[in-house]
Parts: sequence; structure tokens; C-alpha cells
Amino acid sequence: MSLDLYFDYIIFPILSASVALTFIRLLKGPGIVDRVVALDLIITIGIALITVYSIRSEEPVFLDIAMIFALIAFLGTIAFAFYLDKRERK
Amino acid sequence: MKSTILQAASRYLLPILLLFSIFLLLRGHYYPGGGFVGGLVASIAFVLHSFAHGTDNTMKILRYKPLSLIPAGLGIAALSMFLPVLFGQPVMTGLWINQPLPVIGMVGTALFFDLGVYLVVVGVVLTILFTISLNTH
Amino acid sequence: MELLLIFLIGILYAAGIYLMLRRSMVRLLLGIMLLGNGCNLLIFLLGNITKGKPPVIAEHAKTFTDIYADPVPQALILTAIVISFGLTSFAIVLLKRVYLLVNTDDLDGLNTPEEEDL
Amino acid sequence: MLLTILSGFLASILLIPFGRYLRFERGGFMALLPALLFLYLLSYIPVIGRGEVPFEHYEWVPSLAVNLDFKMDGLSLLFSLLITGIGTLIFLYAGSYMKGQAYADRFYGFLYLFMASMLGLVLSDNILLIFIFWELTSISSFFLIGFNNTDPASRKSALTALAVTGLGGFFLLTGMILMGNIAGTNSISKLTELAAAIRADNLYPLILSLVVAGAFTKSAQFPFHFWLPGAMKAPTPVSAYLHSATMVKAGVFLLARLSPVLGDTTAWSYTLMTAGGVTMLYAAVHSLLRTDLKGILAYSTISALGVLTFLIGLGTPEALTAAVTFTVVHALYKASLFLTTGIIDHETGTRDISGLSGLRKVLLPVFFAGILSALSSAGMPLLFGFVSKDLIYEATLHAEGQFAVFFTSIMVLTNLCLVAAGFMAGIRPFTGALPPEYSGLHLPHWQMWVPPLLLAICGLFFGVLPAIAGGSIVSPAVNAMTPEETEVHLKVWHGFNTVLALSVATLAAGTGLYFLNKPGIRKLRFAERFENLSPAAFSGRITAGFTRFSSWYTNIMHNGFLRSYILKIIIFAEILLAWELLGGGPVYINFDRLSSAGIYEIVNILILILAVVLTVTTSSRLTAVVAMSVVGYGICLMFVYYSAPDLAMTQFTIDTLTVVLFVFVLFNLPPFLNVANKKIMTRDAVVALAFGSILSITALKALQEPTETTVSKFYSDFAYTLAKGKNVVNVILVDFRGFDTMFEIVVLSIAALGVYSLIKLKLRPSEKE
Amino acid sequence: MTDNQIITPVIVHLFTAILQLVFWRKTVTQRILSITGCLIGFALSLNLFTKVLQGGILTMNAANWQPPFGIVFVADLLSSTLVLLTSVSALAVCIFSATGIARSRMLYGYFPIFHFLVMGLNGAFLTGDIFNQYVWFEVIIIASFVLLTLGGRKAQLEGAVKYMALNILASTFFLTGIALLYGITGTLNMADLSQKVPLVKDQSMVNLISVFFLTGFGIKAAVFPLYFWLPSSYHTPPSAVAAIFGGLLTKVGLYALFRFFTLVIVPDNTIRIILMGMAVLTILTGAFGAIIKNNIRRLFSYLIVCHIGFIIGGLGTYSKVAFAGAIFYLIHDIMVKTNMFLIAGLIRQLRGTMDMDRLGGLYAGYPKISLLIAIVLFSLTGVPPLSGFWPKILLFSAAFDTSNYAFIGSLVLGSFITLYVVARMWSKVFWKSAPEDPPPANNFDLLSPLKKTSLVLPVCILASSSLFIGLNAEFIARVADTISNEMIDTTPYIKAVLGK
Amino acid sequence: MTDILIAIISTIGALAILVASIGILRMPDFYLRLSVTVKAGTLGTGCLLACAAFMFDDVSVTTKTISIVFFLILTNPIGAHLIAKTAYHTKVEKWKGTHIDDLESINEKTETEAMDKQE
Amino acid sequence: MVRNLLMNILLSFIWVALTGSLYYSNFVFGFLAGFFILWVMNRNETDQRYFTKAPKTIGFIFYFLYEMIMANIQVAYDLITPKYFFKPGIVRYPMEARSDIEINLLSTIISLTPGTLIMDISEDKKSLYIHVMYLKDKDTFIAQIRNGFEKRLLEIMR
Ligand code: NA
Ligand code: NA
Repeated sequence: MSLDLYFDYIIFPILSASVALTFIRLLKGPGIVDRVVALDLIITIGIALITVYSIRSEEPVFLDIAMIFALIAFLGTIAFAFYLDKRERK
Repeated sequence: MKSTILQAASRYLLPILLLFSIFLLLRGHYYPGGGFVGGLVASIAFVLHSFAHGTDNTMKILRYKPLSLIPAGLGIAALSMFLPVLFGQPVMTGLWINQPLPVIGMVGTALFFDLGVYLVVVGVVLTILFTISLNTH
Repeated sequence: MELLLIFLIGILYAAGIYLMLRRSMVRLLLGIMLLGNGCNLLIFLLGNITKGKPPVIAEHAKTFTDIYADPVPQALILTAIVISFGLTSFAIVLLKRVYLLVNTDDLDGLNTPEEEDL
Repeated sequence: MLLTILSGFLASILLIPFGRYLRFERGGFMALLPALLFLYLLSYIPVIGRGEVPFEHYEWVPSLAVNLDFKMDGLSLLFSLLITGIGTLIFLYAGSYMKGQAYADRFYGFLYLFMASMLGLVLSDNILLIFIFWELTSISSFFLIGFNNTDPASRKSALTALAVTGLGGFFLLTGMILMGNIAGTNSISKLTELAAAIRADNLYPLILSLVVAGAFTKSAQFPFHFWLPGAMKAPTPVSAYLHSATMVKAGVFLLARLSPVLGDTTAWSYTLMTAGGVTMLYAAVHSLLRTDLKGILAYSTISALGVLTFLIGLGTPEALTAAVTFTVVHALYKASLFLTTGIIDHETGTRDISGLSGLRKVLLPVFFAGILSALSSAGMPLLFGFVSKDLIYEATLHAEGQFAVFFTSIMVLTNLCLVAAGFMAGIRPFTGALPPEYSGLHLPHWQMWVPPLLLAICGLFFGVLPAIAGGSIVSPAVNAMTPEETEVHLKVWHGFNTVLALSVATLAAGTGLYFLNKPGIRKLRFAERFENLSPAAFSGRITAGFTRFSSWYTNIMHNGFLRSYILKIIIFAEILLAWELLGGGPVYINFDRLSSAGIYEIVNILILILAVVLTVTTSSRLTAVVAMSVVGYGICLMFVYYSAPDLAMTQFTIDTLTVVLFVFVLFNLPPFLNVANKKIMTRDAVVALAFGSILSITALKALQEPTETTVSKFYSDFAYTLAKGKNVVNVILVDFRGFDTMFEIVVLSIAALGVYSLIKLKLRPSEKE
Repeated sequence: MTDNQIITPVIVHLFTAILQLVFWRKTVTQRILSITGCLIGFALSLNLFTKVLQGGILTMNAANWQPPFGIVFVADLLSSTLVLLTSVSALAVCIFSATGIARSRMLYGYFPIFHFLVMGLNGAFLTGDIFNQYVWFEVIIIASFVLLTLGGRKAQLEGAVKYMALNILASTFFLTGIALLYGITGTLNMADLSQKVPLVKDQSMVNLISVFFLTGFGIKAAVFPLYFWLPSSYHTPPSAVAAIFGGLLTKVGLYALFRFFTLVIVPDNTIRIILMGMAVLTILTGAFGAIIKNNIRRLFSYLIVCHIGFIIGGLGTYSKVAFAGAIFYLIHDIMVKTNMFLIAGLIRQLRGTMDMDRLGGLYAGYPKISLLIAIVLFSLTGVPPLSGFWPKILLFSAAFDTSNYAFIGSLVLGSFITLYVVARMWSKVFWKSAPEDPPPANNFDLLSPLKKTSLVLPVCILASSSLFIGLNAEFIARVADTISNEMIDTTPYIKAVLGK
Repeated sequence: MTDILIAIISTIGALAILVASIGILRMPDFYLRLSVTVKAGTLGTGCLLACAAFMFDDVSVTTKTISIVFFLILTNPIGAHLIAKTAYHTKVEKWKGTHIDDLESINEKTETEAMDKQE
Repeated sequence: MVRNLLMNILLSFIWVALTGSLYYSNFVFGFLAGFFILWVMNRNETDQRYFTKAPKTIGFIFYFLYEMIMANIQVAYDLITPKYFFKPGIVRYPMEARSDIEINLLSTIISLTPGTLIMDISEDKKSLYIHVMYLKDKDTFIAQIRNGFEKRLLEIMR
């Protein structure tokens, strides 16, 4: 079994399943914080997916995207935290 | 909302993000990146800082109003667009310095144009976000 | 894959329009954003999608040696994304201002009777 | 001829804005211009008499076949003499009448404008040029009727007059253009040559009805007559000039002018005669019911116009001769009567005949003018009116077969009323005992009483010597209307015949009617009882109904609800798209052109779809924002999978920033509005899904089209070699299509400025605009 | 052949705006810059217009890339005429703004955004690339949003929300159309599209695409049943802004419709019939609306809608004469509609309201201004020989040629109602005596002569343009005729752009 | 040899991510979910990035992967911390099994202080 | 210390330049070689921190990775099995770390280990509030952190 097939039939499905599971949490909630955390995890898994995709298509260029993800994804989380905190204080 | 951790983190995230944005700007012609993304990342750097330290403090770092970046950026972009006319070329024609510079590579009007884009994007995003946050909190 | 994308695009348009038909201003905005996304994907799809071959010329090459994705739709979408960002941000702030004036999220509250004209 | 017309326009253009720097007490000198023009036009009499038709041609808008073509034939001469001749007297009269009035200068300006337009109208040899002047007369009339603009009734009348004549004008324009299109020329002379072809055209009935509608509105034919009595709100010189002697005759003129082109068909005759017949009788009866002098005159004018229309419709050379003669006659006596009425009004302050009597004792010359005119209108022998009445009866009696009696009898009936009406206006105020309150009246300035007297004397002069008018004016005018040469001999005495008998009978019966008819408030009431059925009331109801409908329609369409607008737009697009889709044949899918899907793509798309659904259905705003971000990030991953790293980066950063923005803005917003109405939601869902489906099918169809890659190949080939970049997307953005980028950052900048101003700018209360 | 002067009317406004941003909050400098910029813009566009009139179509290949690869700017007679008219309107409006716009608005970027808007309009007229046209449209939209909301009064914001939502919807339709068009032809250059569209295998696809453009442009042009944003918003912003909106915004949509449906896609019968139906209903809708409105600007808004129907009818008739008529009307309409809103602003300055019931006595109080306004009103109603009259001849002729009686009927009705409502307005605003309790007037009489001039001069400029159009109808008719030739036969355009 | 290494590391990474996603779905309260997900996610992604570094065997790629991991380590905990803090402040419920809460007393104290000040 | 680090990096670049191959293994080899040379050169200097801390840092990274993986496995096991074994709690942890950078690093590291999560920092920046998943005993936990992560970290930092 070559590495390509391994990625295609093992790694990708696992990651996809993970995104799907995480998304279920996002759908279910119950609180907004749960959704935010689910979103954060989805982005993290997204980074993983991009990495694997980059390996699979032998294009290191995609890692640049992962880099941006890694650097600024948490800004959304911070924004939500900021918002919830503000709302609480009101 | 005060968080020591965030404050401390933003202190080193700000330069990292800014450096990263310049990196994106300069390499845009060769790899994914460019003025837009560069500008967006740079503005995110300041937004992050403002989350941690409050917008007023971020404005102090910036020294100039972000609004003033807009004419600066537009001016640079417009001039690099217009420069070729002085050489009898149609507007927007690329003019290049013959020898590549180290690190940056080929330097031409395209790069200045991208720089203009970068500045405008920073100016715009910060103007929008800071105006809102300064006037509603 | 294209079929799935087409389906998604249809959903995005439908959802965008459905939200725009609601009374809430926030939903109106969300609808606009969904429509924008749908439109971008449509451009993308119709530019013929290519997997894993970004339109970036290799390190030592002068032109493409392999197949590559069509760069034109990408450039168009980039422009469209940035433009809709500008519009959206303005719209979001407009929404806020409107709220401050009429104190409701209800678009139906935006009908000042004619007598109150300027 | 051009100069003749332009002089008036020039005078008006100078007077209207700058007149007030020209300080004068009496405007009598204003009559100088029309007088000069009159004298100049007189010089054409011998020319026309020789059978020449002077013609002038100046290019104006040749592309639209509108040129300054002027033709002086008998008809034009007749009318232009009336316009300038009566105009001279009117200006003289107005000079005194308007003395001391504010804005008298402007008044003269509009009057000049009118005169010049009228001259242009009668001299034009181009149907569109005629229309141009036609409209100008409407406009100047509007300003003149509304001259006393602080009076609501005056304004209302002006508006009604403009509305009716304006509507007619548009019909006329349409008819003219259609006629010009069919014939391929706008020149009346050429149209006359092509008359047969025009009458044979399928569209002839349409042309006829449009032109006639225009003419009828202007000439106040039933049922469009109702604006004319209202127009009497204008200062009396205007009533005399526009609404009796000249402008209202423009319609008659037009019919006369076009009768060689459109006339001589049954449709033409029936239309004109029916309208004319109804009008003359209806208005004549009405004139007897009025107590207001001007009202009487207005209705008798309408009736006279009906007579003219009727005669033109009759169309025989005799009828046309009668029409031309009657035009002159009517102009003379009606203008005179209006002017005497004006003097009475000016001196006594009332026009109600029930309160007026014995004025001959104080206003003797005016009395002479009045009685002469009234008698002329009655057809008293030795006055010009007699000649015309003879001609009219002759014409009706000679009508084809069984109609002769019928036509003659309605004509007699009409005339009989008109006799009485003429006496009421011209004689009654002067006879009887003078009420004491009027005993101190003085004769006004000569500029006021000389003109009516002069007009009346003219009637006497032509009545005694009709051949002068007949040879010099009437004959050429009649000949301009008929294809064959017609001999016209106006005579005082035709011998004893049916016509004479009828004339005498009319006069006698009319006089009797005059003595029997005591107009008073009771009769007026009686007339008003039928007001509901009158065209005026009818048009009022139409207007009201129209306004109600407009209001209903506008509020239905533009109801203030954004979602209803969007719904309408989407449904519109959907119907069109569905129509085109159905017309385009079946959609097939070429699976060879499609690519396979990996598990990660499928999962991604599924999540995207679910996220979209969540965005739509969630009742929490924040959840919607989160779901929206999932959509954005999901699309971002699609961009990664399909080789668009730049897009992925941009989409991601922008999505994140949008979240930040939303969060900045959202937190003090009111709760998410959740108004659930199942029915509406279902409807909207159906509409939205239909649109989505149509779009999907369209996209699918588009995918089947083979891809053309010349452009993108060019970019890829030359990105490095010519534009020195390797990231082709970026090269496109900053070089190949740099213009897009340049102005998209402008969009961003404007958005930022907009946000800045939206938040910070607070207008001060004093700042209105 | 590539010629930089095509783009100068765009560039001059770009640089003016940037300079004004540099002089942010310096209102005097901004005013001077604005008027200077508009004057230069006028000179440049006049120059462009004469060049094109004499020498035919000019093109400029941006960045020196051969079309269809780069973005090309094309000045044919249609676009250069519209650019010229835009410059005239812009000049008038910017002079008016110098006094007519509140200082606070100037402090927050009124002038730069105004120039961006004008730049966008010029760009939209000149570009030969369909996606680039999208960008210009967005520049126009966002600039108009900002101008519409500038000041943030309640009515303004209410109008802006509707304006925004519907215009963004329009952009979405437009962009969707572009996507589909690129998908089937692989090009964005309009001349190139013109050649490639007929080669598309599935022509039903072309028809479908034309619906998207029809809807998108139709919304922008405010035709029935897509016009709703216009009467929702035009009565809300300051009059100077409304003037540029009223004169030019919908015209850009009309321009796009004309350009698209003559050059890029020749519409099939369905689309033509639809266009015709839209035209008729647009006229009626506008007319019905105008009849019931009592506020001057609301009235004008509906009149705009009504007259858009005239122009669209010209497109729907799809003949050379009809095109000429529509273009002539367009030329007239830009001048007049801009002026109408300036007049509304002037009335507002004089009397502090635009409600006809609360107005009155202007004829007595300001006779000269009233007469000046009368000229404009008569031009609007098409009283001959003023500018609105001439195009109607062409439109009627064209409609008769195609036996289109519905169009003729609606033209008559529309013209009549225009005449009626304008006369009624004249009667109410100018003739009627001022009401007993007049609203607090703006102190026009207290303004300095310079300021008074800056309010009246623009109306004069535009009124004389109208007079020029009316009295030199031959010249305009020739221009319109040449333009309609360009529309019927697009080969010169294609040759100029693609060189083949 | 490298292939096997890559296979192992990538499996670890993928499994870690799976753990994270199962965690976020199964954990009974918000804090526990957060606790699991951020770290497992980071670990998994880190492993996969390491795979990429091995795979491409290129300095530029390696530096890139290292910096990505670095950024992840830098940013993820901050996000987690902030959202946890907010959740606590906004009184997101804790699982019933949470037996010690040192923060609760502190918060109560500050709240009463604030109330005192107001009075 | 920084001088040594920079020197070391410089040496590795020189190595890369000399060999002309830009693969990371080459760079790592250059770095190790440089480290060795520097260590040899600096044996007589007083400031030896660089040479002790560098290996310690690497050791710390491995320790951290080990902890992380172990903790992950523990959580994973817990998740896969139907029954939950955890006993969560929020603990106040008095830090020894003082400077911002130390606090940050410590909190980052604690956050990254499954089972622990920083909830808050006290106003005086002296204690951390940590959410712990498997909190059998508070003091044991505190000691564990103190002797584990914090001690190692401070060794490197100070
Ligand atoms: Na880029
Ligand atoms: Na360039």
C-alpha cells in the first residue's frame, strides 16, 4: 500500500469524519460558546486537511494557507469572547 | 475585557503578524500572497492589539489616524498606475528596474501598486473597525 | 464533483434569497453575504475547476509545464470578495445606525409616512 | 415671413425677463409691432391675389424633417391678418386695461409669445412645425389664463385648459408623425399631393381620429369644450384675443389646412359634422342659461366654433366659403363684444347681466360697438354677419339629399340662440334704466373704447361692401382649401329666396327669444342640475378615478416593504428564466467532463449545505454568524482543494474580519426578529428554492459548453516572460487586469469613508441640506 | 492604436478625490479642488468628445496588453457623449454643492466621494471589459450609498437600506451573468464577447444569460418591475446628491442595457418583447406615481421612472430610429433630471420645504429664478422646441414603424401626465400665494452674492445645456443618429478594439 | 523508512484529531470539551505538519511547517483561555461532577465588592 | 547567550552555503556542527549557559511532547470507553513564574496539555486558575505542575 493510498483511504476519511463530528456539535450547541469552540476546532482540522492535501498534491504552496489559518484563526474566537463578555456586562 | 495572557501574547504577535504581512506583500508576485492578504494580515495584527490593549492604545502605536493611510495608499497605487504615461506608455503598463534586487526580486511598478493596495487595505480595515469600537464602547 | 458544487451553489442562492425576503435586517445582511458566496463559487465552477494545481509557475520554470487551474476566475473572485467585503462592512454599520434610530431589527419599521418628509 | 414670426418671439423673450426695467404706464405702444406686421401682411394681398404662393425654406432639424418652411396662401393670409389686425387692437386695448397692473410687462411678453406662435402656426408648411407652434400657443395661453395667479380659480382654469389642449396636442403630434411616416414627408404641400395615398392607407382612420382629437380640444368641440368657459378667468383682452378670435380657431385652421389632405371622405365629414353639430347646438343653448357676460360669450364662441367645424366637415365649396367668411365675421364681432364686456367689467366691476342696464347713458361709444357687434352676430342685413349667415344657410341647404333639411334646421336653431345670446351680451347691459350706482361712470381712456368700436365698424364696412373682403381675403382662403378654383362673390343681396327667409326668421325668432329669455339664478340652477352629466363633470370623475387608481396602484407596487420588492424582482427573473429554460430544450449531463469527488470534498460540501441551512433556520443571531463563518471557511477549503491559494487566503482573512465586524456591531442590537408566518415562509421558500434550482440548471447547462482558454492561456504564458511574476493570479491582479484592482481599492476606501461618516457625522439641527 | 486621453476624464476625478482626502477637513480647499477638478474634467471630456466625433472610435489598452487579454477602454460616440454629459452635470452639481451642502457633510468626505462617484460613472461608460464594468458599477454603488447616507437622517437611512439591498441584488445578477458568460466564452472583453457569443453551441444558454443581465441592469436602470429602490430613496439625500443620482445613476443602467444588448448579446424576440412590456409598464408606473405625489422630489422620482420607460422602449423597439430616439432622449434627460433636483434644492433653500402644499409665491418672490426654472420644466415636459420634444418624434416614428401601439399609447399618456403634473407643480409652487404659516425658510436672501451665484449658476448651466440641445436639435440628432449606427453595426467598434 | 515514519506520525495526528472531535461531541460540559479539543487538535495538526516536513524535505517547507506549529502553539491556547474565561463569566454551566472551584469564591468576592462600591 | 545562539545559526548558514545544498537535514547538521565548535571554543568562558540550556530546551520539548501524547491517550481512552473516569475541578495554582514571558509560556504549556486549561489569572499575576480534568487531589496536582513543567521551564528561562 503506497503512502498516497494510505492518505486517501485512511487519513482523509478520519479527518473528514472528525470535521463532521465537530460540526454536529456546532449544530447542537447548546450554548454559543460551544459553537465557537466547535468552529475553532473546525478551523484547526482545516489546517490539518490543508496540510494533508498539500502532501497529497505535492504542492507546498498550500502550506502558506495553513500558515495564515494558524496565525489568525483565533481572532474570531477572541472576537466572540469579547462580544459575549461585553454582552454579559451590559 | 482584560486578559494578561492576551496582552502579553499580543506584544509578540503584533510584530510577528506585521512581519508576516510584509512577507506576504513582497512575495505576492511569485507565490500566493500580495497586497490584499498582506494588508489584511497587517490590519488583523492591529485589531488583535486593540482587543488586548484597547483601541486607544493601538491608535497611539499607529501614531497617525488609519484614515490617512487611505489617501497615501491610493496615491501610491494611482501614481504607479499613472507613471507609465510619463514614458509614453498606456496607463498601468509595467515598468521594471532591469536588475533584480536581493530578497525582493524584480522591482517594478507592480510592486508599488501592491504596496498601495496594502496601505489602502490596512487603512480601510482599521478605519472601519476602530471607528466602530471607539464610538460605541 | 461539479454536480455537488452546482447543488451547493443553488442552495446558496436559494438561502440568500430566502433570507433577503425576511423582515429582519440582520437576516437581510446574511442573505446578501450568502448570495455573494454563491456568486463567487459560480464563477469558480464555471472557470473549470482543477484539483491541486495552483496557477503558480514553478521555481525554475518560465511557463507552466503541467496543467494548472484557470487563474482568471480566481482573480475575478478575489476582486469580487474584496468588493463585497467593502459593501458588507458598510452595510453592517448602516444596520447599526438604522437600529440606533428606529430601535428595531424589523425592516417594516422603515416606512416613515410621507408627511414626515424633509 | 420668418422675420414676422421671429419679431414677436424676440419681443417676448426680451419682455418676459427684462420688461420690468421698462417703466411705462400705459402699454398702448405695444400695439406698434402688431400694427406694423399687419401692414406688412396687407402687402401680401395683391401677391396672393395674383395666385402666387410665397414660400420660404430654412433648414432647422433636417434629420427629423422639421424645417422652417413657411407658405403664404390665402388661408394663412386670412388668419395672419386676423391675428395681427385684431392683435393690434387688443394690444391697444390692453395697454389701458392693464394699466397699473403689476407684471403687465410680462403679460405683454406672453401675449407677444402667443401672437408669434399663432403666426407661426398659420404660416407653417410643415406639420411638425405646426405642432411646435401649436404647443407654444397652449403654453402661452396657460400663462395668460393663469395670469391672476393668486386666484385659485384662475390657476385651476389654466391647468384645465392646458390639460385638455395638451392632451389633444399629444394626439395631434402622434397623428402628425404617423401621417409624415406614411407619406414620407412632413411638408403640407407635398402631403396634399399625396392625399389620395394617405386616405387609402389602412392607418387613415387612426390619423384622422388623432388629428381631429387635437383640433377638437383646441377648438373646444364637444366633449372637450369645457375648458373654454374656465379660460375666461383670463384678463379680458386675452379672452377676446385667444379664446374667441384666434387661438381657439387654431383647431379650425388646422382642419381647414388639412382638409385637402385628410378631407373628402365620409369618415372626415361624419366626424366633423357630428362633433360640430352637437357642439354648436349644445353650446348655443347653454349660452342662454348664463348670467355672466363672459360666460355667455364663451358658450356662444364654442357654438360658433361648432358651426365652423360643421362647415368644414360639410366640405363643399359653399360650406368652406361660409366657414371662411364666418371666421372673419365671428372674429370681428366676438372680439368686439369681449372688449365691450371688458370695459363694462372694468368700469362697473361686475359682469352679471342681471345687475347691468342702461349703460348707454354713460358709455355711449361702447354701446355703439356693442349694438353693432350684436346685430352683426344676429345677421342683421348690411352687417357682415348677414353675409355669413346667408352663406351658411346656402351651404346647409345645398347639402346632399335628405340631410339638407336636417342640417338647416339645426343650424337655424343654433343661430336663433346665438342671436339671443349676442343681444344679451351686446345690448342688454346698455338698454333700460341706469342703476343709480353706475351714474357716476365715465368713459374710459380712448385706447379702450376705440378698438371695439373699430371692430364693430369693420363689421359694418364689410357688411356694406362684402365684395372687398370676398375678393381679397375670402376667395384666396377658400381656394387654398379646395383643389379646384372656386369663384367667391360675397354679395349683400341675393334676392328673395329661402335663405333670406331663413335669415329673417332667425333674426325675428332670436329677437323674440331674447325678450322671452330672462336669465337668472333659477336658470343657472337648472343648468347646473345637468352638470353631473356634462363632459366637464365626467372628466372630473375620470380624473378623480384616475387619481384614485394611481394611488391604489402606486401603493400596491411601492408599498414600502423591501421584501415585497425583492419578491417581485425575483419572481420576475424566475418567470423569464423559466421561460428561456423551457424554450432551450432538455438539459443533458456529459459525465466525461465532470471530475470525481474525494471524501473530504463531499464531507465539506455536506457541511457547507448544513451550515447554510443552519444560517437560514437559526433563531439566534450569534449562531447565524457562526454558521455563516462555517460557510465562509468551508468555501475557503473548496478554494484550497481547487487550486486557488490566493483566494483561500483572502476569503479566510476577510471572513475572520467580517466576524470581528459583526461582533463589534451586534452586541447592542435588539433581539433577532422572529416573525413566523408559515404561509409566507413557505411561499418565500418556494420562490427561493425555485430560483436556486433554475440557477443550478443554468450552471449545469453552462458547464456543458466547451471551455475556451485563449485568454487564460495568454496570461499563463506571459505572466513570467512579460509581466515578470510567477503567481499568475497576482500578476493578473496587479498587471493584466490592474485596473480592476485599482478601483476595487477605491471601493474599499469609499466604504471606509462611509463607515467613518456614518458613525461620526452628526448634522447640526440648522443644517438642512 | 492606444490613446491615454480616453482615461483622462476618469483619472482627473481620481486624483481630485485623492487630493481632497489629503486635505481632509479643509472645506475651502476641497471646494476649490472640486470645482477645478470638474472644470478640467469637463475640458477633457469635451476634448474626447470632439476627437471621437471627428475621428471615430478611440481605444486604450490598459497596461499595454492587447485586447482581449488586457482591459480595454473604448471611447465611441455613445460613451464619449455620456462622459461629456456627466462632466457637465458634475460641474453643475459641484458648484451647487459648494453652497448647497452642509459644512458637516463636507467635513466627512462629501467632495471626495462625489468625485469617486463621477469617476465611477465615467469609468462605467468608457470601459470595454464586462468585469471591469462590474467594478465600476460597484464604485458607483458604494459611493452612492455613502452619499445617500451622509448625514444619517432617518429618512436617508430608511431609503438607504432599500437602495442598498436592491442594488446589491442587482450586482449579484450582474455578476452571475458575467460568471455564466465567462463560463461559455472564456472571455470578458465586450468586443471579443460579441464575436464569441454567436459561436456558442447552445444558444438557449445565451438567452438565459441575457435574462440575468436584463434583471441586473434593469434594477439599476429602475425599470418596471425592478424600479422600487428609486422612489424609495431619491427623495432622501441632499438635493445636490439627488441631482447626480437623478441625472446619472439610472442612466448608467440604461447605458449598460444598451451597450450589452447591442454589442454583446443581440436579444432574442422574447427579450425584446419583455423589454417593450417593461417600457410600457415603466411609463405607466412612473406616470401613476407622479400624479399622486405632493413632494417635489418624490414627484421627480416618479417622473424619472416614467421617462426611463421612454428610453427602454427605444431599446425594446430595436431599430435604428428607435435607438436614435432613445439616445436623444437620454441626452436630454441627463441634463434635465440633474437640473430638476438642483431646482428642488434651490426651492428648498428658498422656502425650507419641498412639500408642494406648503410652498407657494415663488413667482412673485423670485420671478427670474422662476422663469429660469420654467424653462427647465418645459424642457422636461417636451414642450417644443425645447430638448424633450425632439426625441419623441423619433420614438413615435419608430413605434409606428413597428406598429407598436401600446408603446405609442403609453408615450402619449406619459408625456401628457408629465405635462400635467409639471403644470400643476408650477401652479402650486410658483403661482399660488405663499401659505399663511410658511415653514422656516432658509435664509437664501441673507447669503452672499457668491453663494447665491453658486446655487443659481448650476441651474443656469444645465438650463442652457437643455436649450442648446433643444435649439441645436440637428446637431444632437446627428450625434444620436451616429450613435444608433454604432449600435446597429458594431463592426467598427470590434475592429477598433480587436484590430480585426 | 521515511514512508513508515510518515505513516505512523500521520496516523497519530489523524487519531488525535479524531479524539478531539469525539471529545467535543461527547464531553458533558463546555470546559471539558474545550479542554480536550484544543490540545488534541493542536497535537494532531502538529503531527500532520511534521509529516509534511518529512515529505517535502525542503528547508523552506520545513521552516514553514515549524512556523505553522509555532503559530498554532502560540495562538490556540490564547483563544481557548479567552473563551473559557468568557464562558465562566457568562455562567456557562459546569458538569455536575466538577468538584472543586477555586474561581467561584474569588468571583463572588469581587462581585460583592463591586456591589458594595455601587451602594 | 544570545550572541552564542546567533553565532550558531550563522555557522549553520555558512555550512549550508559551503555545501550548497539547502535541505533541512543539511542545515540541522550544520547547526550541530556549529554547536560543537562553539562549545569547544567557549569551554574557558564563564558564561556557559548557552551550552547547558540548548540541550535542556530540546529535552524540554521532548518531555512536553511525551506528556502531551500520554495525556491525549488517556483522554482518548476515556472517550472511547462509554464510562467517564474524569473528575474535573478548577484549581488555583500559585505560580513561581513572575515575568510576563514566563507566565505566558507556562500558561501556554499548561493549556496545551490535555486535561488542563487556564481559566484565568489573578489580578496580581501570582496565581493561575486551572481547569483540571483528572483532579484526584489538589495538592498533588499543584506539586506535579510545579516540579514538572514549571521547574523545567524556569530552568531554561532563568
Ligand atoms: Na495575491
Ligand atoms: Na504592471
